[in-house]
Parts: sequence; structure tokens; C-alpha cells
Amino acid sequence: MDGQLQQYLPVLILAVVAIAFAVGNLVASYLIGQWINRRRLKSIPAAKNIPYECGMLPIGAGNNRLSVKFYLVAMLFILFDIEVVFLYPWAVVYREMLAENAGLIFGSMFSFIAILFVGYIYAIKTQAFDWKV
Amino acid sequence: MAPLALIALFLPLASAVAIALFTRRNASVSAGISIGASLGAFLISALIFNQLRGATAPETLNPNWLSIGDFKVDFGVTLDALSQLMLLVVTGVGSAIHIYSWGYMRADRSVSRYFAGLSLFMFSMLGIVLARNFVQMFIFWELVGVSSYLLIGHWYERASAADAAKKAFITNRIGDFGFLLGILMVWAALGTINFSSIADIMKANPLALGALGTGTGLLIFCGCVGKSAQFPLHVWLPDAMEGPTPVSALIHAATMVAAGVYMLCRVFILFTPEALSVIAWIGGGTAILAALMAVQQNDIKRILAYSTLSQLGYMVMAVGLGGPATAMFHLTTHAFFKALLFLGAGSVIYALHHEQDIWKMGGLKSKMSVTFWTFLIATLALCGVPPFSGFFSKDEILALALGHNMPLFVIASIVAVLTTFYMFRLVIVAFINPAKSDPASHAHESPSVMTLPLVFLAVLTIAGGFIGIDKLYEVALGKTELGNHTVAMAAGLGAFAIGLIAAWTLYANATADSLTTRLGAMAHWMRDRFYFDECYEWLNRWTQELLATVADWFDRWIIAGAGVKGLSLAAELGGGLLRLMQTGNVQTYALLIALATALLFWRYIL
Amino acid sequence: MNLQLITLEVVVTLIGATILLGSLWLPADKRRHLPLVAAAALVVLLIAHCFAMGVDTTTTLHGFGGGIVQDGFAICLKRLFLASAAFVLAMSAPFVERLRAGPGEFCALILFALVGMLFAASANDFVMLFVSVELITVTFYVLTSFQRHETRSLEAGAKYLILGGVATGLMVFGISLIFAGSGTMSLREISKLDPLPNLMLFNAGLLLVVAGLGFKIAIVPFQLWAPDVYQGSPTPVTAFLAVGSKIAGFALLMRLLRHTSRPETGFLLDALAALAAFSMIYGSLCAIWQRQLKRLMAYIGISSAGYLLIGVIAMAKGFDGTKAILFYLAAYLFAAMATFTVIGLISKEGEDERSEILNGLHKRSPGLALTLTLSIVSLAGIPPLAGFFGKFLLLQLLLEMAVNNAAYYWLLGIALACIVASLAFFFGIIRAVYWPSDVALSRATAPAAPIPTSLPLKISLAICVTGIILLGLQPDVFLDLIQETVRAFRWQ
Amino acid sequence: MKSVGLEHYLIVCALLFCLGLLGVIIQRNLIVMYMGLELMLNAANLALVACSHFLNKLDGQILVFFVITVAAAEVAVGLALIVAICRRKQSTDVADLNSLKL
Repeated sequence: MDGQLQQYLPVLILAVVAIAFAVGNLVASYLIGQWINRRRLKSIPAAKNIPYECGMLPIGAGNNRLSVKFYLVAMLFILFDIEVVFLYPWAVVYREMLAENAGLIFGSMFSFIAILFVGYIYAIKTQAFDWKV
Repeated sequence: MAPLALIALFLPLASAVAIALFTRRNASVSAGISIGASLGAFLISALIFNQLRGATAPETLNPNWLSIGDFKVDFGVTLDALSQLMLLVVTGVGSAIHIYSWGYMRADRSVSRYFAGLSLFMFSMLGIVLARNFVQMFIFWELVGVSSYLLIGHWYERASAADAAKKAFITNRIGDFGFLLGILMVWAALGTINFSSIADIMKANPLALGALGTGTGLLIFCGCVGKSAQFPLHVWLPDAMEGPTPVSALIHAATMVAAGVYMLCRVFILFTPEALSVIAWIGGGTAILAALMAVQQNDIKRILAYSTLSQLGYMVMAVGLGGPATAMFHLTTHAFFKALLFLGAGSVIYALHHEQDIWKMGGLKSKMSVTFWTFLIATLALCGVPPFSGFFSKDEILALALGHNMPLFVIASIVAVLTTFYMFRLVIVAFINPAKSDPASHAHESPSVMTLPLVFLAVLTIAGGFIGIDKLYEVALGKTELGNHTVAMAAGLGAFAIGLIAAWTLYANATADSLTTRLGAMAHWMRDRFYFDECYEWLNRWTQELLATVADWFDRWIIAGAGVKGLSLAAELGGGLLRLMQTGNVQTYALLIALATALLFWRYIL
Repeated sequence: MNLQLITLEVVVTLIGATILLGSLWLPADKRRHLPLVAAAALVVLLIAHCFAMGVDTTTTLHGFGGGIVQDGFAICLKRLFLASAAFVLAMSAPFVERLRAGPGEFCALILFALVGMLFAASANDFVMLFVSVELITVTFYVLTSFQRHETRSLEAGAKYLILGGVATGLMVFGISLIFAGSGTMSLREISKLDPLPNLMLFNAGLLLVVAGLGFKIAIVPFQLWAPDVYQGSPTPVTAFLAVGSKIAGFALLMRLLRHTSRPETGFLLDALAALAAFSMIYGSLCAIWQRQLKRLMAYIGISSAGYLLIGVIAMAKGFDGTKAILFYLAAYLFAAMATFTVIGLISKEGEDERSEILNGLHKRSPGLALTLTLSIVSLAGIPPLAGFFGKFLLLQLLLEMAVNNAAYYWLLGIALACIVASLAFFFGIIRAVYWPSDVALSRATAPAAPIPTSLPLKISLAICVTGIILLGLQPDVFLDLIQETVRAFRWQ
Repeated sequence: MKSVGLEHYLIVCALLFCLGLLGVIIQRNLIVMYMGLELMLNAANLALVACSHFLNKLDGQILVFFVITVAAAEVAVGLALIVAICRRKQSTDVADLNSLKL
């Protein structure tokens, strides 16, 4: 087993442990639940089968649908977020480029941001961001 | 000269454009423009001819029209005896028919469209005549096809007319496909497409085309087979009779169908002996086949159509036998008398309110005397009776065949017999016999705007043999030695006599085609001419009828069916099948793309 | 780093951004003028680029680390792109008036797609190639599905999206393989590289990239999307897709092949020859049955792509195919634009553009009928119009190639047969325009009223017709023009 | 065992790529098909990164940046389109997109 894989060993172990823990918990609770149900007589209060045995009864479905607006904003976020990826290589070469060709390093990023900004203005003006409409 | 020729060339185009753009509403103005343009072209051609007298004009005008790398095409005009005479024929006959049309189409709904098409056709035809290189000729060749398509389909409400137009165009395309290939091969072999330089090269070195010489020649000939409706692509011409009769006269009898022969003569030097023999036999075959078919027709225009076919076969055969001058001579005379025949037929049809069945005509000799006499003159010319022009040209062809190819001479003579037979069958039944229908008995002569062209053409038909056209063609295309003239003449006249007697004995006073309903009506006078009657009846029933039916069947099923229909059908079928690939399901598409890519990988990478 | 190489791109981007933002503040009734404004701007830009900007067509300039190249070829293509975009914008003027979504967005998207094409014309390494292609494609995802209220538009968008995604995937993976096989992204370095580090990887990548580009230019077997998407998209978009996107794909394909073609990659040219044959046959045969005009145009485009591939192969083999290809592209541009303009004018909103809508067109408006006829004649390759000479030039190249390799005679035969077969659709349309049969007339939905045509559209149609006729009758003029442009032009 | 080399990466990438393509071809749900497309792109990304790691050249990683951004843009457009289709046809089954054919 050579070094290149060796360094991944802890990660592997951690992954195994995590998976085992999660699966183990699920299996355990299921088994216990079954066992208890079997042990109980017919007189099971319905409350035993609801998530919380006391307090308010839950109303409506557990998963309610989100408005499309949510996805719209999420998409816009992803778009602007992804663009940031170009800032990393830019930042890497920023220092030495600044020395030799400041105009290029500024101009390129400035134009890039400007184009993004056009999109941003468009998004605002078409009320893509506000929830009401 | 060249500028004059160009004016003559572009006059009809101008008129076509003018009609199409401005005077679509006003019929008479359109007709006036068109007729004027054609007459103007005729005058200019006469002027040119008067100046040059058949001498070849120096080719002054050849700008570098299209040059792609080493491929040079220049747009110019050829003015030698050939093109000069052809100019005269096209514009002369054309003008006569233009004028005639003005009377014939008077009642039509869309006269303007008709005359626009006619002018467009004149332009294209003159373009072919004047072309000085293959590309130029091919372009006008296509234009002629298009305008012919438009004119055949003039009465497009009739599905038959539209289909006939389409059939004509498609069939021609099959020929043009070969023609185009031939042109490409000529260019590949000789490096030029100018007729003059091709002629020079071939004179210098007859084998310049190399091993592919014969093939190239035959490919070029394909164009002629399509345009001049030679076997096996002749199927479109009879259907083309769906068009208005003047159109049939101009395009499908006098000029356009002759363009193929003209082209052959233009590049005659390209053809090797083998190619020539093939050409000759195809011509002869067409002649006899078409003549046999004509015997069994009852529609007046179809009879003329089949006779046109067989006459074109004569011309092509003459070219194949090495006599382009003879072919051109017959082309010229044929243009005269065949146009005259069609116009006469048109006048009859016009008088009988578009009745075309000859068995419903009759008795027109007295009622339409001008039409009858001119028609008779043309018929005699077609049958090669002296002193009419047809006699001289037909006699030359027969002599040529006699001199070079005996079997073809026999075929040509038989064709001559048949020609006389069916033409006089037509004349007797339609004109001489008593009237057999109500419109026929009340028919009267057509207006003078229609009869005058008839007279004009009749004069040409009579004079055509004497004004030395053949000499001019021999100057242009060189003289070829002919066989024994007296024998040929004897054969021709003998053929005429046989055919005439046959037709007369069978059809004089016949009310129906005696070949089928021979008994009864004919029985009482059968006793007098019993011998002839039996003889001809036997001859007709057992040879002509059989052969004609066979030929007709062959024509209808093998050629039209397998040849033309088959090709288009195969294409349509393939399209229909390939089309099924467009299922409209994205995943099918994705799957196909993936499979194709995998296939390419497996084929080329692994 | 020299900015003048991307002047056009920058300017067009600015125009697009301006229109996009401007449309937000413009009152709604003014917005419908935006397409014409954009078109006018492009025309001005084109004229300036031809005469004013002092573009030197004879020298080859490189920039941006070799990613961008400017040579005669790129300049010719850029002018073609500008022209086609101008035509498209002009024809979308009547279209946007009945558009629910904004006209500003529409024009801006078309302009951004144009930017992508302009980049594609001078892309000289794989990064630029990928980015320009994607700029075009992603923009077209939106454009094809722009009529959100029409099912067929949405469907066209979805189909283009899925299949375009597949094509993108193929192309990117191909690029990665090429990178693995050659160790560089720059086409110039690849052309200098000898021998290639890993030939097999390189070939595999090349094949995949060609497949991806083949999708853009719609050659068999990557053509399946074309008819559906053409039919479903808004007509101006279809026109842009059929002309702009196709030409861009060809530009990239030619650069790619020109730089990568070497004895070891010769297999690609054989493959392309086969694909060219298939495309010609498929396009012209399927066109016979097709009565839906935009699908018909798709099939015509497929067969045209086949003919153009001949030129591409010739150029990759070192023959001078540039002129033939540019000529054919110009002819195709004029004819297709004219056809689509007429179709867009005739068809009513939400109507399926079947050939019945042409019935009796010459009675309604003879001008349009004549225009349509001319462009169809040119597309069918009937002399003496532009299309004929385009095909002629390409076939001539084929003849030259066949001297060395007789196999090309087959290709020649197939091409000629397809030209003949392509007359079928010609008849279908001409007959519908001029002599509709009574059956068709009874089925015809169109009223006999003349079709209103605005002045800008008349102008653009006139330009198209002039182009078709001039290229047909005086081809040498245009050829000399191209010759002048690409005279000192070396592939590098 | 021997160390992991470029070819191993490329094999994995090819497998991923084919999986994605398979997903596009087999899955009926538009969104799942879309995931397949993303998988194809990411396979290519992995290959590019691996190459530029083993060839010690950054070009590949630069292209990866572009691919990621383009993929994001595609996702945005594509999801918007799919939502529109879902609203109109009340289904995201690709088999329902069959009005344009032949």
C-alpha cells in the first residue's frame, strides 16, 4: 500500500464509522418500535403513533411546497455565486500582474464585474428579487 | 453584329418582365408587347442574316463573365450560318405563332401570363441558339425547360395539365443530369467549354477526349434524348399536348424539341463513330416506334405529337449517320410544316369548341377552306411530296441512310409509309368525310388573325425547298456524300403512294375506325376493292395493330412505368422511410446520436 | 494583448447591454421599435467594419495568448454574421409586436448570440472554441422557447436543451481527451506538435469534438434535432439558427480540421466524406415529403451542410476551398433569410407553417411570391442563381480531389443526384405559390388579402433578392472580393 | 499495488460519462435527464483536472472554470424551461414532448 492512498486511510475510517452510526441508529429505533408494539396489548392510545405524544396535534402535510419564487432566487444566487469562481485565478495573479500591467488586471476584472452588474440591474428592475409579485 | 444579336436576345426577356410586372391586368397590351418583341427579334435576325449571308461573324463580345480558378466562362454570341438560320426559323415561326395565339387565346382568363411565358420561352430559345459555350447553353437549356413547364401547365386547373407539365420537367431533368455530367467530362478532358475552342482542339487531335470519348458523347446526347424526346425519354411529349395548341406548335413541334438536334449539330465534332452509330439507331428506333403509335391515335393533337416524335427521330438518325447539314435542313422544313399542321389543328379545335376527337369531325373541307388547304399543303410536305419543302429534306435523309446504313434505310422507308398513312387517315376523317357531330356540321372558318399565320407558314412550306437553305447548312456544317438519289426518291414516292392508297381505301367515308368496326358499314363497297381491302385489313390487323399495341404497352408500362415513375418513386419511398427516423422523441434522438458516435469510434478509433 | 482584435465583439456586447437595460425604462409602446434600432446599429457597424475601421484583411494577427486570431477568413465570416443578425432583427420587428415577453430581451439575446458567433469566427484554441459555442447555444436555449405560451415553442426549447446538452458533453469530453493526448489547448501548438504524445487519445477526442460541432451544423447523424426545433421555434430564431449557428459551427470545424489534419488523423476526413454523402441524401430525400415549410428548411439546411462538408474536406486536404465555402455560405444566407422572412410574414400567430399557407400567394402579393420563388430556386441549385454557382464551385473542388482519389467520384455522383432530387420540394412550393390545386385552395385558410409588408422588411428582402441574383449572374465580382480578402491569408 | 495514474482517472471519467449519457437516454423525467447531462459535464471536468495535474499544465483547470460556469448557466436556463413546461403540461415526462415529429 503506497503513500498516496495511505493518507486517505483516516478519511475512509471516518466515513465507515459515520455510515455505521447513522444506519445503526435507524435500524435500532425501528427494531425497538416493533418490539414495543408487539409487547403492547390492543389498548394502544393513538397518541403513541404520532410524533409527539403531547401538545398540539400536527396540522397539514409534513412537507409543504415552496413558491416558485424561491427557486428563482436560488437560481439567481447560484449564477452570481458561480461567477465568483473567476475571482480566484484573478486574485492569484493579482500581485505580480499589478506590478507589470495594472491596466489589464483592473480592466479585465472591471469589465467582468460590469457585465455581471448589468445582469444584476436587470434582475432588480424586473422585480426578480421581491416576493410579493 | 453581336450587339444586334444581344438586342434580339433580350427583347423577349424585356417583354416578359414588363408583362409580369406591369401589364398583368391588361390582356391586349400584354399581347401587343409580346408580339412586338417577337417581331422585333425577327426583323433583327433578318437584318443580321442580310448583312452576313451565312458568313461567321467575328466574336467581338466576350467579357469574362464567370471565372473560377482555371475555369473560364464568357458570355458571348455565336453568329455562324447555323445560328443565323436557326434565329430566322425560331423568330419567324415564333412571330407567326404569337400572332395566331392572340386569336386563339382571346377567350382565355389569363392571357397575360400566357404571353409572358411565351416571351420567356423566346428568350431562352434564342439563348440556346446564340450560346457560344456549354455553360451558357445549359443555363438557357434549363430556362427553356422551365418556360415549357409553365406553358404546358397553363391550364393548371386541369390536373392532367399540371401533371403533364411536371412529367415533362422531371423527364427532361433525367436527360439534363447526363448532359451536365457530359459537360463536366468535356471540361475535365479538354479544359474548355467554348464551342469554338472545342472545335479547334478536336480538329487538331480527334482523340483529344481519350478513352472516355464515346461515353462523353453519349452523356451529351442524353441532353438531346430528354429535350428532343427520343426513345426512351419520349414519354413526355404526347402528354405535353395538354398545353394550349399554339404552345404545342411552337415549343413541342417547331423549336424547343428541335433544340436537342441543334445542340448535336453544334458539337457534332465531339462524337466518336461508336457514339454516332448509337445515336443513329436510337433515332431510327424512335421514328418507327412513334409512327406505329400514331396509327392508333384518335386525338388530332396526339396524332401530330407522335408524328413530331418520328420526325425528330429522322433528324437524330440523320445526325447519327453523319449528316448534320441534312438534319438541320429537315429541322427547318419540319419547323415550317409541323407548326402549320398544329396551327391548322388548333383552328379546327377552335372552330369545334375544343373538340379533339377526329371521329367527331368531318366535312370541314368546305366549311374551313383556308384551314383545309393549308393543312393539306403541310400534310403533303410532311409526307415528302414534291415540290413541297418536306420532299427535299426527307429525300436527303433517305439518301443519306441509303448511303451509309441499309437497315436504317429500310426502317426510314417504312416510317415514310406509316407517316403518309396516318396523316391521310387524319385528313380524310377530319376534313373530307361528312360531318359526324353537331359542332362539326356548324363549324365555320376561324378569324383572319388565325388564318393569316397559316397562309404565311404555308408559303414558307412551299418555298422552303427552293431558297437554298440546304446549301447554307452545307456551308456551315460541311457536306456529307449521299447515296443514290433516284433510289431514295423512288422509295420516298413509293412509300407515299402505298400509304395514301391504304389510308384512302380504309377511311374514305368511314364513320368509325374501320380497323375495329370494319364490317357492316364498309361491307357493301368492300366487294369492289376486295383484294386491297383484305390485304390492308390483314396488314393492319395483324401487323400494325399488334405492333402498335405492343409499342404502346411497352411505352406506357416499361418506359414510363419503370423508367421515369420508378426513379421518382424510389426517391419518394426513400424519403418516406428516412422520415420515420424523426419520431419526435428526444430520447430516441439521444440514443441514435450515442449509437452513431459509438459506431464511429468502433470504425475509426479502435 | 491587443484590444482591436475584439472591437466588434465589445461593441456588439455594449449594444446588447444598452438595449437590454434601455428596454426596461422605455414605455411599452416604444419597445417594438427596438429590433429595427438594433438592426440599424448592426448595419452601421457592418459598413464601418468594411470601410471605416481600417481593418487589414491581408495580415494575420494573434492575441490573448493565441486564443484569438484575426485573418481574412475570420473577417469575412464576421461580416456574414453581422449581416445575418441584421436580417434576423429586421424580420423580428413584426414578430415582437405580438410577443408577450419583452422585445428588449429578444433583441439582446440575439445580439449576445451574435457575440458568440463573432468570437467563434476567430477562436483559435479550445477554451475560446468552447466558450463561444456555449454562448451561442445557451442563448438559443432561451430564444427557441421564447414563446412561452406556445407548447411547440417550449417543446422545441426542451429538445434543443437536452440534445444540445449531450452535444456539449461530447465536445467537452473530447476537448479533455485532446488535452490528454496532446498536452495543449492551443490549435497552433497542436499543429506544430510532431509527433503527438498520445495519438489514440487525441484521435478519440478529435472525433468527439467533431461530433459536438456536427450537432451545431446538423449533419447526419447529429441532425435529428433540427427539424423539430426549426418547426417549434419562433421564425426569426429559426432563421438565425439555420444561418448564424450553422455558419459558426462551420467556422470552428474548419479551423479545427485545418490545424489538426495530418496523416495520422486522415481517418477523420474519410468519416466526414461519408457523413457528407449521408447528409446530402438524407436532406434531399426527406425534403420530398415535407410540407411543413420550416421543417423543409431544416432538411434543406441538412443537405447544404453536406455540400459544405465537401469544401471543408477539400480545405483540410490543402486545396483552396475557402472561396467556394464562403461563396456558398453567402448564397445560402441570402436565400434562407429571404425564405424565412416571407414565411414569417405569411404565417399567422400560432399557425403551423404548412405549405397550404402559400396557396395563391402570387395573387395576394406577387412581390413576396417572386422573392420566395427566387430563393427556393437558388436553394434548389437551379441555374443561373446564386445557389447553383455555390454548388458548382464545391463540385469543382470535388473534381480536383477526385484526381488523386477516385473514391470522390462516388461523392460527386451522389451530390449530382441529390441536386436533381432536390427539385421535388421546389415543385411543391412553386406549385402552391402559383397554381394551387382546387383541393389545396379549398383547404387554404389564408384570405386573399395582400400581405402588409413594412418598409424595412421590403428593403431587407430587396437586398436578399439582389444578392441572390447578383451572386448568380456576376459571381466573379463577389469571388474577386473574397479573393481580395483572403488573398494573403494563411492558416496559422 | 501500483500508483493511480492518468489512465485510471480517464477510465473513471469515461465510465461517469457513459453513466450520464445512459441517464439521458433511459430516464423519463426531464429533471433526472438533466442530472445526467450534468454528470457528463463533470466527468469531463474530472478528466481535465486530472490531465492538468499529470501534465503539470494549468490550461485544463482554466477550462474547468469555464465549464462550471457554463454548466451553472445551463442549469438556470434549463430549470426555468422545465418549470415552464411543467406548468403548461402538468408533467415532466419527456414522452409528453411529442407534438413535433415527422
